[in-house]
Amino acid sequence: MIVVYILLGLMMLIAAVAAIQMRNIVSAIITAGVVSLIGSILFLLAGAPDVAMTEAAIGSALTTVIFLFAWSRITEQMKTDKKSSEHDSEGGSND
Amino acid sequence: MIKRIIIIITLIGLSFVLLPLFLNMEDAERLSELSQTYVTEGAEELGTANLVTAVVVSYRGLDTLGEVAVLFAATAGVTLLLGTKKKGGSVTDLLEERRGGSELLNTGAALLFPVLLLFGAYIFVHGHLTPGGGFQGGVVIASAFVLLLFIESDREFSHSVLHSLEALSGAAYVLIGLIGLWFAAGFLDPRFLPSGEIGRLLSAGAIPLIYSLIGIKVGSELIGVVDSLRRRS
Amino acid sequence: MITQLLIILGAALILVGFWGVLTRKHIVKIIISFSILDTGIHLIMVGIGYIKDGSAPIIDQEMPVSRLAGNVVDPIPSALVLTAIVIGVAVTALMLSYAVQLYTFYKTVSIEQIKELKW
Amino acid sequence: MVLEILGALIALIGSLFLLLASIGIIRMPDTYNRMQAGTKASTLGSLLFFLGIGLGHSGLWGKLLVLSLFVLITNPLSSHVLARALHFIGKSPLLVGYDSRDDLADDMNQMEEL
Repeated sequence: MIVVYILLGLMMLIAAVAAIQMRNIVSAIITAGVVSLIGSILFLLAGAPDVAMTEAAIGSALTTVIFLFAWSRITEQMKTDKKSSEHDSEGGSND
Repeated sequence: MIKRIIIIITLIGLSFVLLPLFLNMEDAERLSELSQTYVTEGAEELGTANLVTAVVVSYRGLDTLGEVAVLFAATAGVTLLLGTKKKGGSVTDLLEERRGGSELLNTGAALLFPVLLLFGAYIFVHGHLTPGGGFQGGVVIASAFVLLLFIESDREFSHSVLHSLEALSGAAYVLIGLIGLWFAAGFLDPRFLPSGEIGRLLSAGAIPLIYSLIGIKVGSELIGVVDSLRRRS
Repeated sequence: MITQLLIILGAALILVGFWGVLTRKHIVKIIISFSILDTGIHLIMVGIGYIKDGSAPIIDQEMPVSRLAGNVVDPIPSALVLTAIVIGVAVTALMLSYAVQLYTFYKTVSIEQIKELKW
Repeated sequence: MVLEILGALIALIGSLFLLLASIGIIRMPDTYNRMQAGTKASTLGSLLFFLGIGLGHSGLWGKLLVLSLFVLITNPLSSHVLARALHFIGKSPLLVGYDSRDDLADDMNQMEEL
């Protein structure tokens, strides 16, 4: 039983370090969701099924969705900013 | 360089703060006196099968009320920061055309949406019997609405319905607390309804009622958060 | 044993999260680090509530009322963690909306570029 | 007793399928193949697992039926959506020795013409 805890804990730590180190933001968000998912398994093993359910539903599902929505909003704005700045520079060169 | 040294020193200091927690702890053999009382008397006093629910809703009911208030404040903050965006405008013509979901996704989501709503309601109605409760059920309901957003990304949710649901359930929650103050021992005491037999759906006094209200409130708040954070075009 | 394991794992996650908060420049990365720190705190709290060979505090046929004392996990930390997780998601959403607003005002996601509050 | 042993065996076979699915996710060459391994094998594995548990504990049939319905709907659906998104961001499947045939692109072109 202890071995299961140690293995899951190591996976969790590796996923946490990877989530912080990754360059791609979407991969980092999904890896942070994996940390929460393994955490919910640990909660289930430690005799707290209520907490495990909450962590699986909120920590790994809803938080990931919220992160992705916010990040897609930021990238969308990045795209429009880039397009409008290109447009501006073209207009400037024509004048 | 100095910044890095400061960071390392901070982390080492933090680990020294956390160290006594680790050294003084072994697997406890028995519960502390307060939790012993909650565990042994909670079942007979309140009639709940899930003792975590008894603690969340009744013994520590004031904490839950404060937590719901914090959740409301955070939701209000998100809506204040992001919710007042105007629709349409010049942004839309710069974006590429948005693709709707495929037919399989539409059919599957239409099939899953009512089932998910029912499942969320099941979770918070059975909060006093099985693991789960208002918070988890509310999240399941919110995820059903996220599924609707996947089909049609510019679907509008009616904000007045969400706000009135949230406000009404919050007010009803406090009202039930006050009824407990009047007819039973104290604020948020669920024993003004009969506690019934342990393990039945209609038992545990007003706990299923309170947890359902919390579920509706958390669900509508989280739908509001997701709705204001998603991208608008 | 399991209490110690959960506490050491939670402490390691707190340290990793804190390291991320202190060293990263990207604002979304910082918020991810905060959510990892949150998970570490929850693990420590559940670990404190663990009882040797304890099962979940739920009454059913195999766990009648007479057997409850000494065989179940402490319900109070579970209840506290339950509320902490829900507050955590709300606070994360608030931080993310601040991140979106910061991007619209400063047109950058790097906190090095946002210098108004530096002295 | 016999039913319990049978159920345990079926659950063991189901978990073997789940193991195969996870090996497939690591070993397959490109994302489409990985998704196929992950979806097909894990759907079958979970269903067998539920069947085994249901044989062992007969009180759980109702819940297991609902669960398997959920798995049957959501698992292929999520894989389908992932594959579609992957196709639309321009990843083509790894095909060695076959002519590359793209039905989805043809369908989309037809819909645009209509």
